[in-house]
Amino acid sequence: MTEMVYREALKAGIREEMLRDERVFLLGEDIGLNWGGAFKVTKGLAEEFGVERVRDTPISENTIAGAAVGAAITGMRPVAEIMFGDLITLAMDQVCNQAAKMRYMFGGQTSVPLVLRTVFGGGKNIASHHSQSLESWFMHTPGLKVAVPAFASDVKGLIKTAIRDPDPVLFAEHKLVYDKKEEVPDDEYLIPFGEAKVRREGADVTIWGTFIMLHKALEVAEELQKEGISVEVIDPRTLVPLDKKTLIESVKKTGRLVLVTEETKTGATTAEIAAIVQEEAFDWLDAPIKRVNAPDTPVPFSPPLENYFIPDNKRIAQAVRDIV
Amino acid sequence: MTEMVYREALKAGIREEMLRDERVFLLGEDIGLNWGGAFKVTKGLAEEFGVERVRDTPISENTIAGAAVGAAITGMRPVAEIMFGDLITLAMDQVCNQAAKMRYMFGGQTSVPLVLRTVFGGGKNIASHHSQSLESWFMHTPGLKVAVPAFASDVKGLIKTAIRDPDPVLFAEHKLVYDKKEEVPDDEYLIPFGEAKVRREGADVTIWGTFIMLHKALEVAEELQKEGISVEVIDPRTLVPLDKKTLIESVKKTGRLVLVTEETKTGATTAEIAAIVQEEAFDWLDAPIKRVNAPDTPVPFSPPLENYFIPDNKRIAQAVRDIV
Amino acid sequence: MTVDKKILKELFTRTLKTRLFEEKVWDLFGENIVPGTLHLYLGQEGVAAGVTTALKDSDWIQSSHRGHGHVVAKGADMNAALAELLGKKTGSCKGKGGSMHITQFDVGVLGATGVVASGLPIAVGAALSCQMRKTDDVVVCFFGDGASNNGTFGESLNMSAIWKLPLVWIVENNFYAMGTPIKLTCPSSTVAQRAEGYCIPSQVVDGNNALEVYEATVEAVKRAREGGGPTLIECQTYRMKGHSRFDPAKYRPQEEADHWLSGEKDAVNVIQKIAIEQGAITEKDAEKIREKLQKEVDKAGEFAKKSDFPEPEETLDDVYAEAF
Amino acid sequence: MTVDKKILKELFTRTLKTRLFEEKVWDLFGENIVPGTLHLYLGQEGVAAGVTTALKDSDWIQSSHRGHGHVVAKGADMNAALAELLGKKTGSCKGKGGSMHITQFDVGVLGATGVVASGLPIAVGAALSCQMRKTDDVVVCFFGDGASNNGTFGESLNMSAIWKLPLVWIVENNFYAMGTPIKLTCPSSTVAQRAEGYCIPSQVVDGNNALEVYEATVEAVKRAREGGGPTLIECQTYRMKGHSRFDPAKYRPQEEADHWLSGEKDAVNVIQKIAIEQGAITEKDAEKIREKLQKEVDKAGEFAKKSDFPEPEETLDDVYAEAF
Ligand SMILES: Cc1ncc(C[n+]2csc(CCOP(=O)(O)OP(=O)(O)O)c2C)c(N)n1
Ligand SMILES: Cc1ncc(C[n+]2csc(CCOP(=O)(O)OP(=O)(O)O)c2C)c(N)n1
Ligand SMILES: [Mg+2]
Ligand SMILES: [Mg+2]
Repeated sequence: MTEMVYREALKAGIREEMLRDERVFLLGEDIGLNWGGAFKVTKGLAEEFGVERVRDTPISENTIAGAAVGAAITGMRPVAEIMFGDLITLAMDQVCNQAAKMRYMFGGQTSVPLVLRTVFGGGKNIASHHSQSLESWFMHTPGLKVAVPAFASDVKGLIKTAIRDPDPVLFAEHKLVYDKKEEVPDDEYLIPFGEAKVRREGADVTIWGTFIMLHKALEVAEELQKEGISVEVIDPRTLVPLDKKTLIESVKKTGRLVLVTEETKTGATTAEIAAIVQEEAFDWLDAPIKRVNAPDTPVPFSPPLENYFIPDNKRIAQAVRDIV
Repeated sequence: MTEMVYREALKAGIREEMLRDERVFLLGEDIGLNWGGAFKVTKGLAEEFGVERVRDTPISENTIAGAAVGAAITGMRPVAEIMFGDLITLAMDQVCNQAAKMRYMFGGQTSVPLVLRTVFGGGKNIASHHSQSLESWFMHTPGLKVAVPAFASDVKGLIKTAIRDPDPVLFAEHKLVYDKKEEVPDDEYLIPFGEAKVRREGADVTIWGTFIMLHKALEVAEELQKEGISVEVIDPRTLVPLDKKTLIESVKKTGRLVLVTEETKTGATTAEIAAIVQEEAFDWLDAPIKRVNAPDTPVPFSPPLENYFIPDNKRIAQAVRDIV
Repeated sequence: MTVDKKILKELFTRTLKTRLFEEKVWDLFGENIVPGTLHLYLGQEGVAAGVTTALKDSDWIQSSHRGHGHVVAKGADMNAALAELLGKKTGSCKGKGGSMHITQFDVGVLGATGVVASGLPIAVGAALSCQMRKTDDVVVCFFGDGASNNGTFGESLNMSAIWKLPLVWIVENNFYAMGTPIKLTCPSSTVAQRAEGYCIPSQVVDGNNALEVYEATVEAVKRAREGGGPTLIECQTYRMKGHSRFDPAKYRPQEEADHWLSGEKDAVNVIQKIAIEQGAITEKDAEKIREKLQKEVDKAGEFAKKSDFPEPEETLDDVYAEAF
Repeated sequence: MTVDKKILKELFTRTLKTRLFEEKVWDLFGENIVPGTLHLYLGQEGVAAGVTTALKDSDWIQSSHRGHGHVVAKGADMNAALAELLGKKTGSCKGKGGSMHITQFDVGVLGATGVVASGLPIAVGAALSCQMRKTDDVVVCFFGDGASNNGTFGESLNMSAIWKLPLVWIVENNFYAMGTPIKLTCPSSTVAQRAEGYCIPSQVVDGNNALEVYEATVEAVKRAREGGGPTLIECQTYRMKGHSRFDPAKYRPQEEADHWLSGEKDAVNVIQKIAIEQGAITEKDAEKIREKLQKEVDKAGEFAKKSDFPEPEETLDDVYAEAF
């Protein structure tokens, strides 16, 4: 085990796969020599693997994603990067109509083994075009898998699984988790998709969430423990496939559920989770499922506004208190 | 009152607004002289208003949407058409990052009074790239309003409201409702956004749905009446703003809810509705909320497959029976 | 260029085969057993035949929404192709794709796509893959005049140029995008003019002359294989029918249609005349070839008709490599 | 072209004003009171000054992510501009936009945008609006060399050409997109070469020479106003600082940087020298102008600093014209 930040664990996973399989290559804007990725995830990889395999591209999001598709179906294992999740808006056709649907609409004639890395989330005061959390769009796109690693120890195992997966994976990161530290195994390990992780066990209420909200939820759980409230915290790790079982079992145990993500509320992934749980654990629910999300607004720039926008510990704690 | 099909009612609404306000103009692919729109909604309007105001464009979805934005913020009232809803994937930046966010990120300096018309849904055997129902993406985009007219009598009043609205409206149509007939008022009328319509009153169970599924739900309600099950059917008419009140009141009356749309299930608008209702009417629910949707697959081509994909009366009826 | 007689015979054969295939499709359509819509390749056969004759088996082609001709000319199993159009289980896409997604991966077709211009980025990726894997395969990408107005055009041409990809861009300029004449949407007299902006060499040829198309493609393919980068070839041609299933194409000026649809301009006649004149075949050979091909096509038609539809539950297959 | 002395003075003034504004921003940044990131306009002032001096008040400009200079040169209220950068309530966007969305609608700025190349479609729509409303206003759209690789570039140039829109395309070619040198992403030696594909006249000028920029713009604006359609002007220039907040721009060859960042090439020096040589101002005038502007800028800085942050709840305002 070595303690490292998420960014380094992610890079280590990519690097191991590049060493293992020469078909793996990276493409994206400013991922290479001069920059190493806007969040420095790929820093040093161009130096190690060359600019062919760590390929800077023009500012052409739809063609970056489409090129990944074309490379994937002809024998390569592309890992494409869209610099900010907000910019996938420019690549939605290639991601959602082509990558996601190709296996299906061609009747299984081809696999589309690509990874599309991008980063969501606010907290950096970079306003409406660089701070969104759009993962629910992709959860609603059959054919895609969606990974949402929130911890350094997970991200390495998940990126490796993503790269080996025969299906297209939207690999979503979050700006504020890049610097989160954790012990990460030194030996090779893969984390299977569709297996949630119980990050903390508890008896009174379950919190399910993603990304930075999980880190906050764990802090809140700690606080609430002092008030005698025992909180279980579940990290889905992938949204597609979704581990319903772990969640439902937890809810059957606690009878109460709080869902926490940074997405704007209406139509967020938390809506789907709420719908599933009331469907499958109706009789076990002792209170309405609470959703804690950002309000239905674009992401504002100014710090006091963005701080208000992003759910904080207080709001999470309040939601728990509301139903226990 | 005149009986007419949805397509004609929609055209009549657009035409009235074009006569009323010379700032209103249409742009899109093949909407003009030679074709009149892929679904003939705009047929005849170029002849009446000229090719300047009913403007054929190149195949440039993102720039069609963006041009509507630019025109809207400088004094025009554009009604842009994206020929198939699936193709909005190419225009997501302009729709979701620009149109939807401009008022907000510029601190209220501008309105963006545009309408983006498009059409969702299957049933025409035109496969994965021409049959999707993507409305939940837009419901999840703060700043947009989303209209989902399903009946001829509504579509005219809603398109007129949409055109006069100071905010960007995603005006979603459905391929199979274009030919649905209804009595439509002859006099000018506007239907306010955010007001659902109870299409049928009932006591035992509420069905909430959109588009062609509402037509099916009404048939199912008729059938079930014979079995002694009294079904209330609610048409939201707009998803944003959403009329929660009518729905919650209905659920408080019936205690049971079935949600029916043609979207693929995971992350559909029905997830949001389920989440809201369990939040706000938890104590009134006598059974889990049922969701009837398409399976999580792309839309297949072959008729037996597409028929299986699209929820039918049987599945809707079964969902009702499951919970009453 | 002196062209081998075998090649001339092959050009004639492929042109004719493509024609007969499409005539069969048209007949089946007349029998009302082709679900959905159709974009017939009738009239443009010289392009597919000329291009594919210049390729080797392991070269790839990327098709468009008007793809029947491309796959047939590249060597598709016609049974599977026709069965696909009828939505049968024996179709190359198991009935999931239909006309707009008709694809046979094993003969080097990367895919047909319903989204205009969406094939270009995929072709970029496939060509990049050919280059990175150090094969000497090339990729040919077919698209229409209308497609050249979409954003992916510039992005993809550019990327192919900067990376000197082994790629040949084939614009099938049939002077219309649906009902919109190219004059309304393209300021230059050729599409080829746009290639210069990306320093891509280009050529305009008569698309109804398979030999001209072939010769231009041979040169382009040679350049591509030798590392000289992409070429754009504009093949001017014309649709024999309307854009799609129900389009009578009344918007076309009589004189223009008469010119293009004359016997003299007919792609089959043109290459037959050349092949005979250059002594590659006799009138009698031509007849024999026609008879043989017609039999094949008829047999394929029978096969397709007799084949079963897929089982409804097959809707759920092929979304991912493994179901979950 | 003989240029009026008043104009020369104005060019000098605007160039200097833009410079001083940006220096102030740099200072405030040094004080660590500018939230988020920054794309400084330092070095490129000649472009904004030259272009905007050729416009009348009611003409529009569309800005980019590097927008401070554009808005200031177009006549922005500097108080509101600086306050916006600090996220203050008194900012032109009430603190919701910040650096990437700095916009002042009332002086003719359509918007600054965080999505590279997303302004082009909006400019198309605004120019269409100017044309349809029969004003004689023109629209100028600023974007970078990197932006010209995005799909909207071709789409928007084409649309502007076919409709002969009153539009001037200004490419600010600073030879880099973030850390990526243009040589890696653009096969031609100028971006202007791409305009020919759309039959748009173009010109390459020294962007550090406000007079050259002005003269080219005057000609382009004249053509646009007279119905002659769009023009593209490539202004070659250079960033004084790195791409954004924390970029030291070490990837730039020393020689190249030395050349562009020399006193001789400096935009302020260049236009000051010309203005003095042509007798438009004296050294002393220049000093006086500088003092006056510096005072204005300082005052704006004070204003911005003293202004309050918005109240957290303002996060919820301005999503729609009316809350619901
Ligand atoms: C991105 C996109 N926009 C619009 C359509 C609807 N559509 C289908 S084919 C077509 C015309 C295409 O014209 P062109 O590229 O010239 O090909 P052709 O049909 O002439 O072969 C259009 C507009 C589509 N399928 N995809
Ligand atoms: C569509 C899009 N892709 C990527 C980015 C990230 N990004 C911001 S600025 C920039 C470089 C833009 O280069 P250029 O257009 O030359 O403008 P410059 O910064 O040089 O002024 C990039 C890649 C973005 N904001 N939008
Ligand atoms: Mg065409
Ligand atoms: Mg640049």
